[in-house]
Amino acid sequence: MLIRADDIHFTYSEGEKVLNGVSVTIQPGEKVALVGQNGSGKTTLARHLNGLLRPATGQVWIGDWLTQDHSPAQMARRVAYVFQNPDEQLFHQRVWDEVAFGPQNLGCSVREVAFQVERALDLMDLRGASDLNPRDLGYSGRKRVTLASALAMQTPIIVFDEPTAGLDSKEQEQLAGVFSLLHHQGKTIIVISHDMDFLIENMDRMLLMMNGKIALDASARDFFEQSRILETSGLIAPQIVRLSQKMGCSQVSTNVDEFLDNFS
Amino acid sequence: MAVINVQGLTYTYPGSTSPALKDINFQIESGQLVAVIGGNEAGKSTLCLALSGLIPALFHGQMQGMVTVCGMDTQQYSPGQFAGQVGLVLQNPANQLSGMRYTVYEEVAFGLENLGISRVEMPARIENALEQVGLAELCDRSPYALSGGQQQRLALASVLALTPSVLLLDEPTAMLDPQGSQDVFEIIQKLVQAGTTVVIAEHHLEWIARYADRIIALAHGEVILDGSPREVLTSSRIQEAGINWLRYTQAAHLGIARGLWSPNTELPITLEQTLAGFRQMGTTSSTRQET
Amino acid sequence: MSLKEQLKKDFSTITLALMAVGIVLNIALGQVVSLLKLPIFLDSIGTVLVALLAGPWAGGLTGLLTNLIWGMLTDPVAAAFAPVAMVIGIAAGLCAKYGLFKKWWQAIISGVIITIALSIIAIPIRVYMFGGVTGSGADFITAYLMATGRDLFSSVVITVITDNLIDKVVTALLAWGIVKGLPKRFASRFPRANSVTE
Amino acid sequence: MPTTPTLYLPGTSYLHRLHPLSKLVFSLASAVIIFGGPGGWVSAFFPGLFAMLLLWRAGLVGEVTRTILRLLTPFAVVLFLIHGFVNPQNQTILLRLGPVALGQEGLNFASLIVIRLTAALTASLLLMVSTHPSDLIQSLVEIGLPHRLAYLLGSPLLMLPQMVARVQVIQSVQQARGLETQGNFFQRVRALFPLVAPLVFSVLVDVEDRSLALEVRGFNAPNQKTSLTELVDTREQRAARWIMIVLAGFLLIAGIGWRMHGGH
Repeated sequence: MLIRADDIHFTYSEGEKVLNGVSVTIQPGEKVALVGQNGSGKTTLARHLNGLLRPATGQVWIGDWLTQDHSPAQMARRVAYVFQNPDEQLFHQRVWDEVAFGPQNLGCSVREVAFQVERALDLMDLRGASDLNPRDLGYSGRKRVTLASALAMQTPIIVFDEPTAGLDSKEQEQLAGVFSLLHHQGKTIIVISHDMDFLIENMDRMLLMMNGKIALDASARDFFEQSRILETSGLIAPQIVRLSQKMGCSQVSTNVDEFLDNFS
Repeated sequence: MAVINVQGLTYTYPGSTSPALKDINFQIESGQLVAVIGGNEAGKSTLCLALSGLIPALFHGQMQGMVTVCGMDTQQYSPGQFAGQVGLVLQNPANQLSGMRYTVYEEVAFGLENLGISRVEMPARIENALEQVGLAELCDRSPYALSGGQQQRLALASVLALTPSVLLLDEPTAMLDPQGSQDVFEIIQKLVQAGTTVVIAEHHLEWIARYADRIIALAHGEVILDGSPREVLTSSRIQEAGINWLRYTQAAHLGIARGLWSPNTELPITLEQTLAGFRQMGTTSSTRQET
Repeated sequence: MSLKEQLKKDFSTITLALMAVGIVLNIALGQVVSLLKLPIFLDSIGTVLVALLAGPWAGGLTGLLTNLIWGMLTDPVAAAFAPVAMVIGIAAGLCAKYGLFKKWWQAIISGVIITIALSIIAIPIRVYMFGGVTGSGADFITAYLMATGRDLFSSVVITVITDNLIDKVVTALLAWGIVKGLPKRFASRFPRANSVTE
Repeated sequence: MPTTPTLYLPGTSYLHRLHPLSKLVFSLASAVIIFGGPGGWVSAFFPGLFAMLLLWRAGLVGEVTRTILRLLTPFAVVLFLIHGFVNPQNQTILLRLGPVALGQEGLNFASLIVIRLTAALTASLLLMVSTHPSDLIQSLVEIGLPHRLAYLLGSPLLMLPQMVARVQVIQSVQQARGLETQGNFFQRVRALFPLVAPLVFSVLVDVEDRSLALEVRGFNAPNQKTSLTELVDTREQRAARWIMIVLAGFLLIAGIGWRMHGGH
């Protein structure tokens, strides 16, 4: 499903301009990272995509829907949004019910709900936890429940806010696996993150937000070639990028294998 | 001299069947920066609580073994008595604000007031602590008007004002953005240079690799590795702890098979070591070709 | 034993932090209710939660202090009802202590008991200090009852009970559901939670 | 994030400079006299008038009047309507409007209540608008309020904005999961638990951290505590406080006597 934002502007009631003319088109099936310092407007932009915020001027289209014509609850059919802190959403007594909450809100049939929940639990490796109290799980377990909750909604677009925060390396690898599976299913994945090492290996396209505008929009490789703009935006380049640049490789590498190929 | 001495420490939380820490033994020398690493649920936070004396005092679990910090046995002294000796900074900056003080300056005073420091002595200690964390200019702000990174620096200052000889940090940068993390790391480096003993649970491996004197790796509540950063971070056993190697280490390791990295050179953990290792091979192989 | 020592013994630091949070919940949850436009206040859910987790005295103190703080924040009139808020906490804590918070239907009964207990304190305050009026929608009930010839006191009795009944039953049910869903590790820090979960 | 707005108005008037306890004793003594003193409205009128004069000298009367009007106007309107028209004790009819009649007795009663509340509110606002909450708490600690109670009185004020912000986040989270918060009555009732429970759970999770942070900063250190700031007290104020306490006690006893002889 195509995402299109046309020259959107947004100001919170406190008066500071947070989005200052953002236009972007995201094709179905893209893996897009939104990066930038805190306060650069990346979260605000992401929340425009599922209608939680509506632009003061400009328009956001999700497929043939204009976000301001739909309530956030309706937008949830097209865009799922995984928030950063799992403790701010879990409320059911069982993991299974928690994951079922989204599909139930969307009005899925009982059988459909059961099917989607089981599938999402399998994906996030939570099958064995389905009867547990979600709050009895550790941090990463709770985080995986929130990811499963979003996946069970079967939306064509999923936004992830800091999905790797608090996950250890193993769990991050698992998440990367889920991303590539979703990608193969043709879903659009949008990730807000500071974790450049994760992003460069798992995302196709990077959007850099600065002062409420998109300062740079490029493929992951081209993005990290622009070392000057990265410095002014306070981002730290991934290890592999710094390594390949310091080694004087002609091209930035996005992963270890590529680096070794380029180098030899 | 060992400021921290842990002997046979096993600890089980109340209501839990398996211990969170199992037979932990180590000593930490004064003035060192020791990093504790491990995957989720490995026991890092529990270890920090045990070193701060909050376990066993506040948690009614089962503790075996002995922990002494600055010569004080944690089972014999109360947290109030430890407050001037051991500082603890937690993950979430907002939860560490006392909620009782309206300015940054007064927030730092909170701990001093609790310890009964005289009113005359306070300003110098507060200003010094704020200076150390770079918040001196914001001293009249509300603690709640600060960014997450600034709040975490305030949490540090609040503890530093109590002049602890040991500072425990439980993933202090987990909730901060890169800039905020960088600021906290720089402060820690300065503190260690000034002689403070710092134990930090941290997952930012690149920083640890560069600055830690020693790394203790935990998995399932047990110490699986304890040694220099290069020993620990290049060991295949840290994968067990749920921690991947740094990309530098990975690159060098895979480079061996391709003849890009000498099997005789220790695997690297910093950018400089990696560059040096690859360049060395590059020059030796090119010289070989010439001859 | 001095008040200081007594407090220290009854209220460990974690209980204290719980009570502080309970006070804030009482005040903040009004936001949710106004968001959903529901005819309840939910301004004592923190009090009831503290009562379930830390006992009647902690609950009572949470209620009392909530209204005193409310007095500092926006409306000194709220401070006049502090004793009522205290009774809510004590009643909820006693209900839990005597096993009346184990099942959902018991929580409903507890909600009714809390309503009756608070009415005993609220009615005299409302009648004597405020002439039976609060400036809220409930005044219509009082007006109607008086128009049908009842005296002020009995009109206020009926108003207070009808006005609070739904709110306190919903509060008790929510608090019950929340304590049931607490993580084990957290519940183990508050042994009294057993009186709800077991 | 802003701190909670309280009734306190920063300033340097003589009222601001008075010791918090002096103002507290004034407020409490006034309340005792207003509700317990003899002579009905007379006991209410004079403390109220006196408080107004004190506020006027400090230049705070405008703000206080505005607050009183905001708090009492709706209340007073309802009070006069109810007691004027439907108080069963009404006998002297002043005005007849079709089926309803305005009675003298009800109006008298309503007036008494309004005078009392206005007076009590004025006296308590005198304390609130001129005293910073933390100074008030400190003054109480100095006369023996346990610091644990001081924590309970003080910390909620500063925690509140954080929690109100969290309410908004949780609303966004659950809307993004398809929860309808603006639908019909039953939909809104259904939304109650998903909005309330995560707020409570997430703040309860923080409770442990908060208590640990207090402990490591010596909250329970065995020594005597000190204080950064010093509250200025004078012998005159101390004397005035005792006089007010004695006066209030005397008038309360007089009021009880007056009531036993038929006053009300």
